[in-house]
Amino acid sequence: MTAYLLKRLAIALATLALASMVVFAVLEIIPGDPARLMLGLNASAEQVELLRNQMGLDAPLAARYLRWAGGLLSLDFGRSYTYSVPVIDLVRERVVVSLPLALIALALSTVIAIPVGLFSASRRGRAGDTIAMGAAQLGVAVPNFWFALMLIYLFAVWLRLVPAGGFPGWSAGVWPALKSLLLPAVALALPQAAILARVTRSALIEVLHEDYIRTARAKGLPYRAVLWRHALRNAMIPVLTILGLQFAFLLAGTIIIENIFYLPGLGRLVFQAITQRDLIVVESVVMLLVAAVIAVNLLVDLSYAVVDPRLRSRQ
Amino acid sequence: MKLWKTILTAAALALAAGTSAFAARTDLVIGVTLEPPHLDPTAGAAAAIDEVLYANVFEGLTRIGPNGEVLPDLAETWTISDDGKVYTFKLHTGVKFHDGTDFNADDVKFSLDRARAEDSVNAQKGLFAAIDTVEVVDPATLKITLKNPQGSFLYNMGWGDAVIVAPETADTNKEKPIGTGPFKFQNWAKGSSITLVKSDTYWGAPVSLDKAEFRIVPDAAAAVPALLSGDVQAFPFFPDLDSVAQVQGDPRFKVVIGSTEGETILSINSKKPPFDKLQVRQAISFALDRKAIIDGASAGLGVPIGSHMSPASKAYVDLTGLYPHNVDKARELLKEAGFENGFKATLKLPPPPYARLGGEIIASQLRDVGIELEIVPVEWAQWLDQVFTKKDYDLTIVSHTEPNDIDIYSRKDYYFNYDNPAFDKIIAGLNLTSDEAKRMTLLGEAQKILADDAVVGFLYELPKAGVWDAKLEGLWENAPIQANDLTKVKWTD
Amino acid sequence: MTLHIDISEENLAGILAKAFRNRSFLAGFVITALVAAVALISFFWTPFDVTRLIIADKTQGPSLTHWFGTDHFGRDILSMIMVGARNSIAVALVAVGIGMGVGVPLGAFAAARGGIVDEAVMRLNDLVFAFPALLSAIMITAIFGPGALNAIIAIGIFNIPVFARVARAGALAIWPREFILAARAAGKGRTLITLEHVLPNIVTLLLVQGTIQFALGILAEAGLSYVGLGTQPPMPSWGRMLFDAQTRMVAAPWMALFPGMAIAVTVLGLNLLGDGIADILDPRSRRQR
Amino acid sequence: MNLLEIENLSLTIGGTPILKRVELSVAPGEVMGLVGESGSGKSMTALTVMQLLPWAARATGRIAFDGIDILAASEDQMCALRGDDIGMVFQEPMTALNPVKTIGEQVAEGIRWHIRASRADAEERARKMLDRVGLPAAQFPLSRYPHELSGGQRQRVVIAIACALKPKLLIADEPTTALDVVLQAQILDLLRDLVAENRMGLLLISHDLAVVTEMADRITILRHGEVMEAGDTARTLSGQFHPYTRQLAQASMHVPARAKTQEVGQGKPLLQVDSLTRDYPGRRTSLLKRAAPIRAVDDVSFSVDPGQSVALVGRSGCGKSTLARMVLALDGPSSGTIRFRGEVITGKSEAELRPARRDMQVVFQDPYGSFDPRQKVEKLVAEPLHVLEKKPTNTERREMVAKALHEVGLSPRDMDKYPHEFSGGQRQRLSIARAIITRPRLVVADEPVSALDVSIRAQILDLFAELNQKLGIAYLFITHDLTVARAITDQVMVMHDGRIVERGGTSEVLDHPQSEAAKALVAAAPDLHRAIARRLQEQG
Repeated sequence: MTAYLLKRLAIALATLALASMVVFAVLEIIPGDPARLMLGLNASAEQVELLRNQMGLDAPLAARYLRWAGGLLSLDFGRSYTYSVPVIDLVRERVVVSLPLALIALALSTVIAIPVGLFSASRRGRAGDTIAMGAAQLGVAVPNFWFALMLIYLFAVWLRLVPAGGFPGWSAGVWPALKSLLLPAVALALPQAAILARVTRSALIEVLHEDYIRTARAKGLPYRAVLWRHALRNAMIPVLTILGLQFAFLLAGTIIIENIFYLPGLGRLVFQAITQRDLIVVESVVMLLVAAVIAVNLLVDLSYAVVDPRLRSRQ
Repeated sequence: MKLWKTILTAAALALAAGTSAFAARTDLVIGVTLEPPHLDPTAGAAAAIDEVLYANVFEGLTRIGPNGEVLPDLAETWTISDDGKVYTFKLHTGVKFHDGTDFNADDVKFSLDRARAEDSVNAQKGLFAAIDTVEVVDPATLKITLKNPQGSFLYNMGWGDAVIVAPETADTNKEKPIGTGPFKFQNWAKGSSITLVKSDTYWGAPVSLDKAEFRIVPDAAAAVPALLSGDVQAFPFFPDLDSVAQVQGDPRFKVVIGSTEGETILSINSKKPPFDKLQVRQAISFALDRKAIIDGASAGLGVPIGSHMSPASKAYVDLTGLYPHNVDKARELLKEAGFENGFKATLKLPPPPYARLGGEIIASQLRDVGIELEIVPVEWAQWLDQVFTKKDYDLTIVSHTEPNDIDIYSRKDYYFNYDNPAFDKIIAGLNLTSDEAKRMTLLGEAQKILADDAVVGFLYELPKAGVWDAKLEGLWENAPIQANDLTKVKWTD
Repeated sequence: MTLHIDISEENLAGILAKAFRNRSFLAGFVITALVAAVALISFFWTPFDVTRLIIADKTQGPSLTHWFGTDHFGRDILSMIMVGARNSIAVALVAVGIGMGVGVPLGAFAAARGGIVDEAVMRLNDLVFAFPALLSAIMITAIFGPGALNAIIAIGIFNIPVFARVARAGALAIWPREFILAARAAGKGRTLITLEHVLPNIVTLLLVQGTIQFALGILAEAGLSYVGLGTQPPMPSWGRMLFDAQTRMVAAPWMALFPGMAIAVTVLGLNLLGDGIADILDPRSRRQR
Repeated sequence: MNLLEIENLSLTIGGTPILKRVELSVAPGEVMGLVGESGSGKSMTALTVMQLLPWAARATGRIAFDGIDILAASEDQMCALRGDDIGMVFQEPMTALNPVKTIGEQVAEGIRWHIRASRADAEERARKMLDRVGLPAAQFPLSRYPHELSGGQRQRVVIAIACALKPKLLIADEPTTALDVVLQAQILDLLRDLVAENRMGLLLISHDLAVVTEMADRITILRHGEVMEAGDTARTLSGQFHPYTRQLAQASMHVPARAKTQEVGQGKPLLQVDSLTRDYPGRRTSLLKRAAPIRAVDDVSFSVDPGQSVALVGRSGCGKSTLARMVLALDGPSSGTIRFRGEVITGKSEAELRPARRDMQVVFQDPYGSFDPRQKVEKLVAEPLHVLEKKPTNTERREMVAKALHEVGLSPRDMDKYPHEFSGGQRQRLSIARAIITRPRLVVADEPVSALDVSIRAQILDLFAELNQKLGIAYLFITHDLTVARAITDQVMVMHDGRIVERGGTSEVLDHPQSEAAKALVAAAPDLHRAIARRLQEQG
């Protein structure tokens, strides 16, 4: 078990290190000079040069990489070019929006998908299954940003049930804050739930063909009990895999949704930062998201071991 | 449908119970499209800074009024010497900065000297170029001597870049702005909103709002829902012109179409062949159908222009008849220039809708006369870098929103690459003239030259559509400068 | 996760006969064929010329002349959807091509060599997977500028590890088979065995993944164009149409409705097709029905 | 009164008839053997009794268990019966247990479900049951997971689950087919004891006539879903009145007609193996440390002469397949050398191996898995031609394939078919055709008949024998089945724990084994002759 975990950890760290080089290299070749952008239309060439020097943009590549990577390790992400505040502060402000949003969406998608998947698998081929899976097919096919637009017009504009967007901040109270995350969470969660329900169903059906299911049935357990006690846990591994992938997607892939609902989250921060060439923010946030994805994958690997004793005892 | 809506709405009301108040409102959420990069108007060009802070948090010696007029602000009165070179300002007394310190003439001297210093980061140093010396006569009196008379000096002092800051807080204004205005800064939730609250120590007429939140709504698509759902009560610069017509019919909202100082033009790199040929540029002007462009890119709300001057300006000369939409004429001119079969070029478009939408229409119109344009969308960063700085472009669309900025065509190395000594001479003369009538004549001539040379494709004056709650009053209808002056705003309930 | 590679033991005619009895496949096939046909027809004929802007006709609702209404430039939305189909299809198809072209050889190679090579390829995969796809696509288009070509590259890059993974998993399930041993005993090398025995047996697997990635590609293109980084005007694309529609949702809802439906229907068709293929080729589904 | 009474049972699945008018009964304390070749409907009969059939199945007739009409019983009634009054043991112990639950949980689950016992009570009973099936608490605590057990141990757990509540009827569907002979004997002993202890009825399903004869009081022979013959085991098999029964019995005991081998030994041996050892790296215990390597083949030396047929027998996991792979140069040894035709083939590159490969071919166990389903027979059979120095032309190739097919008793017209169009036996013929197409001097055959039904097996053994005579091919036969070794080989090598512990003439070793390992193998191997004799003796 420890060997398995140590190996996963080592791989995760190596991936992280490699990813940091990729991110740094990629941002090196993005066209557009941040110094020029900060100074605006009328700045002289000397002013731009001075600022470049102040920002350390004229140091050699390797030196800048090492300084940046070293900073990351000590949680010093540098200062935003456009906001001129420490990046870590920006990130802290945004994470309290993006993380709850991703978690709510993930919870929502799980709560919807697992029962639907169980229902469908246990009724394979019958009307209920066909309807549920038809709905899931549709859910997968609808682009989530389009779905978000439809939701806004239905629930925010027409029914005025929830805010159309924006985030009042947690200081405005938990309920108003949650309310403003509800619609984006639904827009994010439903397509993901559709995918997860399909995976749950097919994983269950796969497991239901296994010999040990027959053994359990021969024991006298009714079908339902077999489904819950024997099939579900064995079907968890593909479901966990997808959950891991979805969390990564939800945490980072919310750029469009955050823009539609104008939520001040990480996705929008990075999108704005890219267009404004606030490279230090882009680098840091992308690295943070990558680290989150890697951490979640590690967590998923860990949970495999919890679910599957074969992995636990593998030395 | 209807029944459902009733039921669901009832449920919503139950949820929302306890949040509504019946007393007249004193809070306001204003939607703005762009987030300011920081909060110091004396250290950045971004209009977004002024949109939040101008007249609300920071004040200058003078200020610009709702229709572009110069009004006294921190300076109660002033006198001008006969030679037009010495301005003596009498300042208000009892004025306090938001941090509690007193305001006096030393602060003004500090602010102006700081702005015009060698190492100044002020984005509009040109405003202060004429100043020779700034002297503090007494705490309430200030004397400014100019190098030469300048007709626009009082106007210049009303810009956001010329507001007065305190020496103690000047360096931290980017994060925590401290001014003398009726509102003080409370909080900036980055990427989301900036909140101002009423200042208790304000020297002037008290304002009726207690709290004003500038909500950042970068996505034009989100503006209508935000307005309809009541999250945002005012969009002084409504980003979604196409939806204006639809909001117009709604009694809950007031829609005001005003003018701006934004000359929207199809900029041409006039040193780059084939655009160095006058016939080519004229052909482009003939090929443009301004009405279609205005309809398609600005919901039919803009006013066509024929040169670089706002139709609202006193100096405006109507030159729109010079190049009527005429495809045959355009083709003929191209033929004269040796491009019978047309040519290919690129059109770089910055992000605003007027550019992106207008670009598509212009590309289609120029295709009709044989010019094939490749559309290249660019972010502002790239636009500044490639187009504005390196002049690596053929055509681009941009709105020049600075007021009275016809002089840009005389600037050396400006991105138009336009060079006409006759025009430069007029501008030079203009700077030395304070006589109003003479100035008008010169400005008229300048406009005529630009139109004759078809330096760029003059399109239309950018409209300003303000949309706000019908119960709200006191917001500016026009935009002589980009600002949201909240001093007179109140709810009428 | 165990991977069940079905080795179908039937000939083409049998498979086809089964295919057209499978509801998923049939529905998916009909929809996909219809979309492809519409895209093809658009090369020769559309109800209106989509390159001409007629501002006077802008944002008209659906009518007998314009079935799906007109857009903000007075273009016919039905015609735009027809022309947009070829763009969406082209982007997704080429992206899948890139993914398969690079990913499959990589995955097959990793499975054939095993050991350090396999480890290296898989770690490279991990690296790409660690980057949230849309974010990276936005970064790529930010570097090289927005446009259909860069969208293809951005989407294609993220298809590579997907296909590498599937190909590797499939190949790993084939390699221990006795017929591979037989081929090795006949003196055949890894490359030859991969070409002759491994790839033909994972083709169906790749086909199923291909339809899924194709559908995802269409969604991704729409997403990129929606944030303004995908296909650029004057070329119509479905995502681009939604981008134009987003500010006009209230005034001209049909501008958003029809392209959105075009995307959903196409993706639905492809997913059904993929499901159908998987169903037909999975022996277990046969056992059940 | 019979415990289980099946009358006139017919079964269709999706319209395909599976069982036709099957009659069968089991009395308390009686062992009923149900015998038949694959596809005869044995397992379906069992699943019908359990009512665990696929959805599309339709059964008619009557099944009475202890007075209950099973075909009319509701699902709830069946749940009450299953695991309580009827227990079932399956063929594949490796997959029959839920990998994520402990063996304790899995045994206790049925107990808790049926008699609503508390967790502690159920665990106590589970403990006792596991003790009873030979899994003592010291080595096999309840907290063990299935993957920590061997195949034989897992089958004991499955039996514990099935017998936990002392059912009246136990159905065992090929309970030992996946196990080696020694384990088979142990499991059969266990079943026999449990039946006797609890006066259970046992329905034992098997394809192996010898196993059933040893175990069953009565026997029912099934073919294509129909009962061919039923009755007392000893009488049925000794009499062999029914032609199918006779056919089955003879095939089970079939020995191909072979002229005694050419007493060779002239000149050099064809294959010479010297001190061959193969280690597999131990499992990683931490990032840097590994456990001691596992020695699969341990200092093995032997030789095979040209034309000689040698059997390599041993229990599963003894290293015989690893040895075979090294001989075929599909795997490299850790140390030692292999000489083929006098040349060292260990440590050679694939290109250098080509000449050796021409003279050395292989036949695998699984007639289904050993052909690429995507290719036609012509290409598959011609695959070894790849090693020829001169690539044959298309016509030459077709001729060679046609000849090989003819030699194994197939038609040259079969060349353009796909493998799935052939039956199991035909595929094994294809496999042999592929092996002989290059006219090799040595064929390594890894369990070549163990997946085949007895009647087919007899035919394939005949073919091997014929080819040995006709073409003078030497065989290295890997098998766990001593009857096969006896039938076709001149010499036997017994392998145990990676070593060859005994070697000698086939009949000599099998009749008078010297080593412990060989003795155990011989003692455990079911033998129809012996079993019938014993039955008759018991009955007097």
